[in-house]
Amino acid sequence: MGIDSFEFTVNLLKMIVIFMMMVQIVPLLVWVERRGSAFIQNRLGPNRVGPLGLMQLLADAVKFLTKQEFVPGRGYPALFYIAPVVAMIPAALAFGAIPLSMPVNVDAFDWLGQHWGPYVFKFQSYEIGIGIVFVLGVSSLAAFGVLLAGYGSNNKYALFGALRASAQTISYELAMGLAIVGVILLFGSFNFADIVNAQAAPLNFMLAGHKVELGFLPNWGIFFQPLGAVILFAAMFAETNRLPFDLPEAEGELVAGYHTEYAGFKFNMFFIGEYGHMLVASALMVTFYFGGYTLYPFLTPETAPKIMAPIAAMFGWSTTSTAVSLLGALLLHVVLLVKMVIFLWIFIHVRWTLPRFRYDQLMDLGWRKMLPWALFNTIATAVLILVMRHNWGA
Amino acid sequence: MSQLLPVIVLAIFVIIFGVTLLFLASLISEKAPDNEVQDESYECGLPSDTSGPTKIPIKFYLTAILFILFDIEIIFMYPWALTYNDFLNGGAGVYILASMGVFLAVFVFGLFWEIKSKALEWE
Amino acid sequence: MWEAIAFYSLAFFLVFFAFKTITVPNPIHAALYLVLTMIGLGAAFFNLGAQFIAGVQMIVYAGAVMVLFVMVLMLFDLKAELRSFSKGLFSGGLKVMSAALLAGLAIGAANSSVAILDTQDAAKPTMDVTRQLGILLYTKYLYAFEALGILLLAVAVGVVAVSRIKGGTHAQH
Amino acid sequence: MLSIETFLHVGLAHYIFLSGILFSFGMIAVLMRKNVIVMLMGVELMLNAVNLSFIAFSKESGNLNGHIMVFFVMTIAAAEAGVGLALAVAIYKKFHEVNIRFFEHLRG
Repeated sequence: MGIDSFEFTVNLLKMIVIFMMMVQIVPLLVWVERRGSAFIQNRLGPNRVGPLGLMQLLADAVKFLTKQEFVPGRGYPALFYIAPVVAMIPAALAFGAIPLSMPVNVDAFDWLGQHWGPYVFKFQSYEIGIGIVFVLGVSSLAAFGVLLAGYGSNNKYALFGALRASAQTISYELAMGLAIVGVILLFGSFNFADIVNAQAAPLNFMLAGHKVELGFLPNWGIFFQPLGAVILFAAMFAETNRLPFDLPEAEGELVAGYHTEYAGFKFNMFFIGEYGHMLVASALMVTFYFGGYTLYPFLTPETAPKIMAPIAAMFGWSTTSTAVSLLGALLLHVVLLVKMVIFLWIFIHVRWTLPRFRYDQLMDLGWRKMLPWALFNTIATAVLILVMRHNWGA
Repeated sequence: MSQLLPVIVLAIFVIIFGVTLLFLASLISEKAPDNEVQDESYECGLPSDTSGPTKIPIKFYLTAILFILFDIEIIFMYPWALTYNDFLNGGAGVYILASMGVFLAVFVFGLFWEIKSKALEWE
Repeated sequence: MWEAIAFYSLAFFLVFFAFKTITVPNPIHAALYLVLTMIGLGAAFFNLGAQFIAGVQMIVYAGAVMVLFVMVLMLFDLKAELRSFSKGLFSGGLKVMSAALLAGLAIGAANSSVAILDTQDAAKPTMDVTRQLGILLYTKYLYAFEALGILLLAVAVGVVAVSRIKGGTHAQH
Repeated sequence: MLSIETFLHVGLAHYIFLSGILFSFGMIAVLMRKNVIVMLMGVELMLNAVNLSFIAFSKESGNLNGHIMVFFVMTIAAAEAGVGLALAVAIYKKFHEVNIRFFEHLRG
């Protein structure tokens, strides 16, 4: 985590701040979801408490904290209490591995009578070399929180909700994994930073052994993997158990699925897990297909510090490379956030637009339609890469 | 280890965060009265009937087992996708595509066999 | 120093979880402890520089095989067994002893091979380990890789067949 | 011989020892538990213990054949778990029993 105490502290703080950001975004998203659904359905939504109903979040938090403490009499208390905590871990760990902006270079400086060497801080909780595999591995643990909740409640609806949820999650994991193979084929790396940097360039590909470059377009994955992007995004909906794939908590048939018996903060933790998965899903979509934290012709890791340099000078901060680098990283972080917000809004909009699938239709879609299409996408990508690189003339 | 330490620290932090919140909520919140009706499993107000063994369709297990097998086949494609460009640069493009092609043919055959055998059909 | 601390804490958790796995009476708890063991083993692999293998361990074992185990145990809905082990104190002791003997033999054999290994100078891989692994897998071990594909196909067909077994000589109804 | 240095300098032998302990735990589970599913879990534990020693040897000798072998062992182990559990479910469906003692009657 660091070689000296300064680096260690900064890394620790960074990690906690990113996790807290994830937790704090949940009430905001709930508010957006309620206002958004009201907007879509031509209603008003929560608008009484505070400006625009924003204080509703606080009221909700108070309600969550004071709600009656309850464990079902038949249930298994230990598993019942562990489940919500377990449900938060996968999303938090996966989100920590995704780069949120370019690394910040900190110059050497003197402080507290000591010399602190130059540092490079990654704009993410931690960097793992095999980023994609790590994220897949950690998020495959998400099934346990749900299964524990279903079993711990010892309630038929909860158990069926849990089984449906885990069966659906694992079914769509296949299509998701195969769609990601296309991305790896394209960029030849497991590392998120490599993938993002490869997209901060003009659109380029090999055609008959020659390099073709289209300067007016960024080198985003979406131009090479449109089918893969659609499959991945659809699979993400199933992974997050949201409508139109919210069979695990289908109100009409299963009461509330695996969190039937949950209330108060334990229930809220499942929400943190679900919205955390939404964040991870939109961050992955942006990183794989939409250039991550870069916006090629305008904002790249090279140009962002240059753009921010005058602003740093204007505020009278010494135009050392530290301040400029930090401001540039923040600018790119805003780019990522804007892109993520677009995807989060799509998540919310789809929820209030499409009807729910039937369970057999859901499994049918996952296994018999999306999996073959994802396979086709992989094969087509591999063959196209090979054919287009081949120099047919010579 | 240096790469793994922050992951472990974050996991521990999340657990502490969750446990602290549960503990705080249990301090503040109203205690549940001793209420037999409330302690029953929630089954929409009908008299509870959670006695007999729950029958669970075998389909769930079949799906999970098939998932494991296909998941491994997909995992095998990850190193292939990673090294695909290296093989292409080494001039062995047709070789690597053909060797994965054989594997994929087996995969596709398996998938279509499962689809034809109606093992993946629900209801 | 740090390496020793890391190893011993990891080893402690691994042994503890594995011990709980084989001793707790409730099979569901055993499965959950085994999940923790698998995650710990993934961390150990990562620690030993096998990053990709660690990821595969998480995806395949922790995320797929153990989910299946937990789901199957939920179907059975077993009440916690009063005793986790089968009967027979004498045969039980014999079994523990034979397990310990085998483990001791394995450790002894492995340790003598450690001495042989130490004489070779270990050429540390220069290239990215995962990339090297891929290249090795699709060149030297290509036939094994294809054979595994066919094995998985056979297993998939077999599983579907087993799940359709009906009737039989000892069926109770 | 057994100095503090032996404990502090973590090498191959330590991992082999750990792997041996895990392996014997798995073996005890297979030999002594009554529940078929827990026995299958013991098999998984044994296979994983072997995987750990493969990786440790691979690191020590600096060649990657061990990693490949672990990859293959994992594949086989997952296939084994799949078939084993399918059989267990099939048997349970018929007899409603998972005690290994019971299966002595499964003849013919």
